[in-house]
Amino acid sequence: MDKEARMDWLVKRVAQEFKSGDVVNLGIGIPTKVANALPEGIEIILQSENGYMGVGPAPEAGNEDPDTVNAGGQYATILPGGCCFDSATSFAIIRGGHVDATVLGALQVDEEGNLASWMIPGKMVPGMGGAMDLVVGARRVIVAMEHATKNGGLKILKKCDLPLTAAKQVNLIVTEMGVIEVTSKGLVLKEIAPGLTFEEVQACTEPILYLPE
Amino acid sequence: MDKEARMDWLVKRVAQEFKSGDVVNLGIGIPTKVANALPEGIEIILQSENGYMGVGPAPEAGNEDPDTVNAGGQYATILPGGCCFDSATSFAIIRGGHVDATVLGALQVDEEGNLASWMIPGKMVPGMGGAMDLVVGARRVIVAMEHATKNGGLKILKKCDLPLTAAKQVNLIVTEMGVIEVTSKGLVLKEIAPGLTFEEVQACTEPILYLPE
Amino acid sequence: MTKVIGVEDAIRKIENGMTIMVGGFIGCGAPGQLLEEVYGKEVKDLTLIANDTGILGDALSQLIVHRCVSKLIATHIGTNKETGRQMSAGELEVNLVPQGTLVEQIRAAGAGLGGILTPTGIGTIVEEGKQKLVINGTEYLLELPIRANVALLNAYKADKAGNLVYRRAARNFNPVMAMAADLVIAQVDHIVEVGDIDPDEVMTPGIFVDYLVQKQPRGVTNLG
Amino acid sequence: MTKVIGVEDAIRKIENGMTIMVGGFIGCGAPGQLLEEVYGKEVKDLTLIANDTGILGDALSQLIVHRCVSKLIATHIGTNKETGRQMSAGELEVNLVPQGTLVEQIRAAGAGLGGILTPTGIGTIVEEGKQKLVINGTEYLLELPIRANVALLNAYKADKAGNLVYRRAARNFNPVMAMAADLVIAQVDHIVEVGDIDPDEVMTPGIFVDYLVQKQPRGVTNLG
Repeated sequence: MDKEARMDWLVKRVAQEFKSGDVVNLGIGIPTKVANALPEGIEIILQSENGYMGVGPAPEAGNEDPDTVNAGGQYATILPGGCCFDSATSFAIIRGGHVDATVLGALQVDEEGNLASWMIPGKMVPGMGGAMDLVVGARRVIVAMEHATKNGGLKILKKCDLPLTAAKQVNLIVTEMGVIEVTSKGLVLKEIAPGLTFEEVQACTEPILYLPE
Repeated sequence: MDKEARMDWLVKRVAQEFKSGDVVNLGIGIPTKVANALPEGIEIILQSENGYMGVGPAPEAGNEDPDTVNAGGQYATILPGGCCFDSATSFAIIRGGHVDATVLGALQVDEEGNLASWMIPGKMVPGMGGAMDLVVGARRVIVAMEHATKNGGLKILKKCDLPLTAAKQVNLIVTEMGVIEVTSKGLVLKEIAPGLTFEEVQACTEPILYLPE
Repeated sequence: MTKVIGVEDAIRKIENGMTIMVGGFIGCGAPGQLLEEVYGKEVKDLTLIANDTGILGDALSQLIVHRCVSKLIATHIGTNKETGRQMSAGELEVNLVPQGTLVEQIRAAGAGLGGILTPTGIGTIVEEGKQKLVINGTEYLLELPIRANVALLNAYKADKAGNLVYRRAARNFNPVMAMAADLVIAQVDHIVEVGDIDPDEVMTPGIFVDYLVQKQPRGVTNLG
Repeated sequence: MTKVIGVEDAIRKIENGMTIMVGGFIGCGAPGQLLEEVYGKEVKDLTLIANDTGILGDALSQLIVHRCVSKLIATHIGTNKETGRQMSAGELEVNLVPQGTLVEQIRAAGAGLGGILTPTGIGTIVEEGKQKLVINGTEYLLELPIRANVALLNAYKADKAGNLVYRRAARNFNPVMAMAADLVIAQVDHIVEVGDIDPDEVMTPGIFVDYLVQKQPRGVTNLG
């Protein structure tokens, strides 16, 4: 598989993690693409933390509504059965455990499930936005990201060295190389992307990967 | 004045404490009557802690709406410009200092402004309802009550001996005998009801009453 | 997929010993028909969380009369004398809570907060046994979250996805309780199709609501 | 009595050195016309509380560009590079706060709470300098109320008594901020007579709102 096919595999693989009726928050970037890759028959409810439930596809050109944007500030739509609320309610939903899963990107993840995704000191400090609440509050935290940096630097580490978004909250890491579950015993490589070997995935991963029992 | 005229004086006197636009919560009983005794030209906004702003007069017979009741559970109306909200918002309004004045009855009030209004141990324990929040949250707490009990027992005391509703929150006490302000120096008898003397009011009041400076 | 079920199927999910929250304020906005089924089924040993225990004779009051409740958390019980009688006789454990505190405790549970600091109750018996914190020179009580196994609610309108709309003063505790229970059941006057309620009109997002029960029209009644 | 006034009269109430809250989320639901008047008037030394500082070019971003702000409390500044530049250069004090924490801090101020306990930020630099409490075995941060001198809001509809209705995702921080400032000014698309908004439709009670400014229709613009 080429790079594009691998990224496509990643997105489809994340989309298999849901059952119908799940309330899901998708982060910006790779996670956003998951909405279009759901298996036949699976319907999930997407939350947008800026204030509504039932995120639909981007509007057609000419139908943009300036009051209906997603958490990335892009024009969006609200599906039938969706509803709007204020930020206090939105984060009550998030922090209160009413979101079944959040899918977000990461700068680093480590074998304890620690996540760094919001700043690189002295270089990039955009702020955490809603990420810290999402990662603490969602019942399941799925990191969807490229396995390594563009320069080949490791992102799945023994210990994150960037400032954390949250401690010990990540449940699953899905990359273009495979699917890794964070367990109390360490990282378990549940699934390897087509065409790759265990050794190839391990070579791009700092902590020891375990095979499922 | 007979008893009825004195109670009428009490209600009218409380009604003089407001300016137009004030947000006021009126308790059950004597305080409720204040709404009908406002001076010409004064318009206040009444809050009902069960969930709306803009309490109007009781509905005419046949026009009762089971969804529109006041905090005493009686049929009520909502004036134009009124609005409904949930209990969390209602008590955010109350506790957050957005109510200019609350008028409520009392079992006992003392010279420190302590208030007992919600229970007589072993005898009457209805619960505090919203009273504790109202008394703590309203900018001004006005007690409107008969000066003494039906048996002539004192209600304005040096120290309340019934369980408190709140400590040191009462600002003004209006009875059929007069108007008493709670100050850091003690109780100041600001006004005496028509036909009474200072000594007559003092005789029905345990702590020393001061005259305004 | 619809969330509409029959009242018997809904109430069958309540087991003896559970903690239930009930919306309403002295009957207004209380889920009378759901409550009739609860005491009709003689569910026992419930912990009841509600603003009050109704007016003697109405549906909520009958939970007390039929001795379904062994523990009560409420703000006011003066409109149902039987509650006071059972409390005085030591038959019912009653915890009276200021109304603004109760609603914030329920909200805290629904919102994932570990607690809230309120000035209400300072200097009264409400503060007994509670942690006090001083913030900028003012004393506050730390009040902890309260949640339930089941919430029984009343709404005016719902779509089949569970989005709820309340009417007038019947809103009260209903929206907050919708967020703070494992299972949420609402009786509804008008159930409409998904898409028939404008997103801005919804007061309780459908994701909070598990089951809807169609409220049956009745003759004049005082049963909440 | 109407609360409608002109934009200049409204913004004249903001003085140098004040703390202001601004509703909106990356421009959506932000009070663009009020903000234009703020930076047009060159108000200085403001403490700004907002979800973000807009997208470089929009009205909120210009408060930063025009150096009206000396201190910022926000959740995300990535969409306005000038904010990051001023922060790195030591020209702007920035306090970054998790979004769910910020909105609860503002709500706490409006609701008279002394603070709230949140699990968000535990184990991160957000916890630095804050009190931690353990409730039932879980660690929480004590987060304190945040209020402002002035709140600048955007609403879709209002009656002359100040009751506000928001539209779609433009609601966001606006209703919470309405409760937590000494002076509340809202720009509104449609101002109607008292009685023209149903009591159940109101999202922010009029008692919170001091002044309404009629939003002027414009050509296509990206200014919030």
